Amino acid sequence: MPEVMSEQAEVEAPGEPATRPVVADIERALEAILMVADEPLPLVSLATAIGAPVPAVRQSIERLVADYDGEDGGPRRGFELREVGGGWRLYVRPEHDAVVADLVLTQNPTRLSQAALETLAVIAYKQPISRGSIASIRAVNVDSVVRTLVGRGLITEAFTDPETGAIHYETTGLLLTQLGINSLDELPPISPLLPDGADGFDDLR
Amino acid sequence: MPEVMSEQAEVEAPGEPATRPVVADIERALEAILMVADEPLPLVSLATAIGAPVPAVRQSIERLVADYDGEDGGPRRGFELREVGGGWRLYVRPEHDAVVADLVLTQNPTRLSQAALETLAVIAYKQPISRGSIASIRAVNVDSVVRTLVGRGLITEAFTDPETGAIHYETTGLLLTQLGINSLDELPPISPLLPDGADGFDDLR
Amino acid sequence: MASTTPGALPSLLEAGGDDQAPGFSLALDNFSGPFDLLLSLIAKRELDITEVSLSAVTDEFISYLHGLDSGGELDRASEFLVVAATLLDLKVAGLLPQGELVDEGDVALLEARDLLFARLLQYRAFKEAAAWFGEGLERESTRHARVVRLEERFRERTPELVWTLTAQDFAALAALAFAPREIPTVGLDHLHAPLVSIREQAAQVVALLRGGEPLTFRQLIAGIEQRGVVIARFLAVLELLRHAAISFEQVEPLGDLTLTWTAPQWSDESLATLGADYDA
Repeated sequence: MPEVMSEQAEVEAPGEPATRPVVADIERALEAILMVADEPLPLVSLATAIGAPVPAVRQSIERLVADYDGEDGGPRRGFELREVGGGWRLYVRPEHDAVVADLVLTQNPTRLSQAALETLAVIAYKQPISRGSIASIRAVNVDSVVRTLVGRGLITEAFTDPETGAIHYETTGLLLTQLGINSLDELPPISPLLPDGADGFDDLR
Repeated sequence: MPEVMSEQAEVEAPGEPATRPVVADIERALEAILMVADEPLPLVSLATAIGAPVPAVRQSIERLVADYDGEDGGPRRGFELREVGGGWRLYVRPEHDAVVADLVLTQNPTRLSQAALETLAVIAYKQPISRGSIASIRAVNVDSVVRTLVGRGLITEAFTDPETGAIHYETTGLLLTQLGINSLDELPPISPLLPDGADGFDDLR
Repeated sequence: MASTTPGALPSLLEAGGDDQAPGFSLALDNFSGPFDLLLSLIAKRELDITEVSLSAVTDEFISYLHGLDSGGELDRASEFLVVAATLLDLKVAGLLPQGELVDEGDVALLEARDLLFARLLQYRAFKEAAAWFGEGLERESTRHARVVRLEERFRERTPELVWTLTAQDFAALAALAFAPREIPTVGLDHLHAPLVSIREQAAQVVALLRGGEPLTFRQLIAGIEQRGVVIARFLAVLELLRHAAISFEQVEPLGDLTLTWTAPQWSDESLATLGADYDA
């Protein structure tokens, strides 16, 4: 759909299949879908749902973000479109969080303990990793902490080592969402903090 | 939002406390609230939530309706603000129903996943039960599965613990119908795993 | 091997424990301040580990423990144990003689010490990262995403559920869901490295060498990954040497050790007393 790029995209070129959505339609259809989505929707899912090519959907998403941010001459909306946990989702803009919190009954889960946070960090940077390996880095037993993290949906069982039977854990999309980041690439770099990279530490076991 | 300032006069009388939100602020706060509102919200609730007088809120709602309908020079949004049953809520605009219905269809397969079935079984045998308790028995995060089961009408919210705020779930008549039984008493016993286990499992947390 | 040049240390380490509530702090002869700072200084080698009196640290820690009453503080207390154990290891390595790198042993020692420094750094790194995770989770917990019940008209259009389970199937599913997936145990592996018996390892060495071709030590430990087993096997070789059951040959310094079975007579009783010195 090359016309998508131009301003005239809303006018369909002759011969174009009538069913193919035009730019403005894509944005409006995205708005409709985002209204009912209850989890972050990846570009591909959005594109599939609307029946539009991914690049066009990406462009439309960008325009919507700018639109809601008030960069198109309209108002800066009370909501915003964010890319979090690998997908796009509508959020209340932070300055209105307080007003909304009073109204919406949200159950904030209890805060994670320091031990749980540190274990989470180890898993995030060294996944997939077994409980034994976590324990040897943390130098404490991590069984109950790992169970807590699994129960919170922040980590999940990735696979079981066929030889040792050790379950290896990895982080979930929910963790990304709850951290407000889009992918593991957005974790702060930690390798400079680990002098010899990850390999050397395995020897410590 | 300088252009809005001039219209401020419509609401704010001279000498009004400066803390009272101005028109544009009311609209943005309303957008924020409507973004997360599950049920249609009456004007009075909206006014209470943002601490603005009802007439001002009514006016702002009207402007938002016009805004989303594209009557302010902006696009006609994929969603609309409608008054239903005495309250206001954001809905998908009907012309996008088809796209949204497709998405809903793909997100709701005709069969429940194994995870959903097991969670349903846990709820059936231990109801009323909170999501936290389900999660600790299943050792996974069950938020989205519980949402699916509620959406399917197989479980429903029984009550909210006044102390913890935790919602407790119970199964519905639909589950009994699906299982071909008349009451929960007819669920086959799953002893000896369960009888004295009820307490034991809680300890696993 | 891990090298911890001070210049490579990230500024994060210098933050010490500022971000945390005041925790365990120390007043030693040559150091006074929060425990975290002590760690940073040692990690940066601005304070010689050998000059820190661990017994004084421990005394202060114990009196600190007496004043604790909340879970959060206990969290920090258990953390201290982890670091203290590492410090102790470090100190042991630090006290051992340094100087010219004469033999493999010294090199190994230095490497071990670097590994311990690395471990301390790694510990600090994950601690810093944990703070980042904590902040992120905290920040995001106040955010509100749109999660609303599906509109009635869409709910009506969700496809009819295909239900094939009988009540019996359902009960079986429940039993499956309730069955503990693993027997909860408190692992103790982290407290002690698994015990390796020198005697058992000697038996292996005897079995490999007795009446066979000479083997190099490298061959004796082929395929063994656990460091403890390698060490135990080496000690077993030393013991067997002491009992004159084997002889060894090393053609060049740092070259392969070739071991030959020499004992004219050998009984399993000899094996039974072997390594007794190492029994605790």
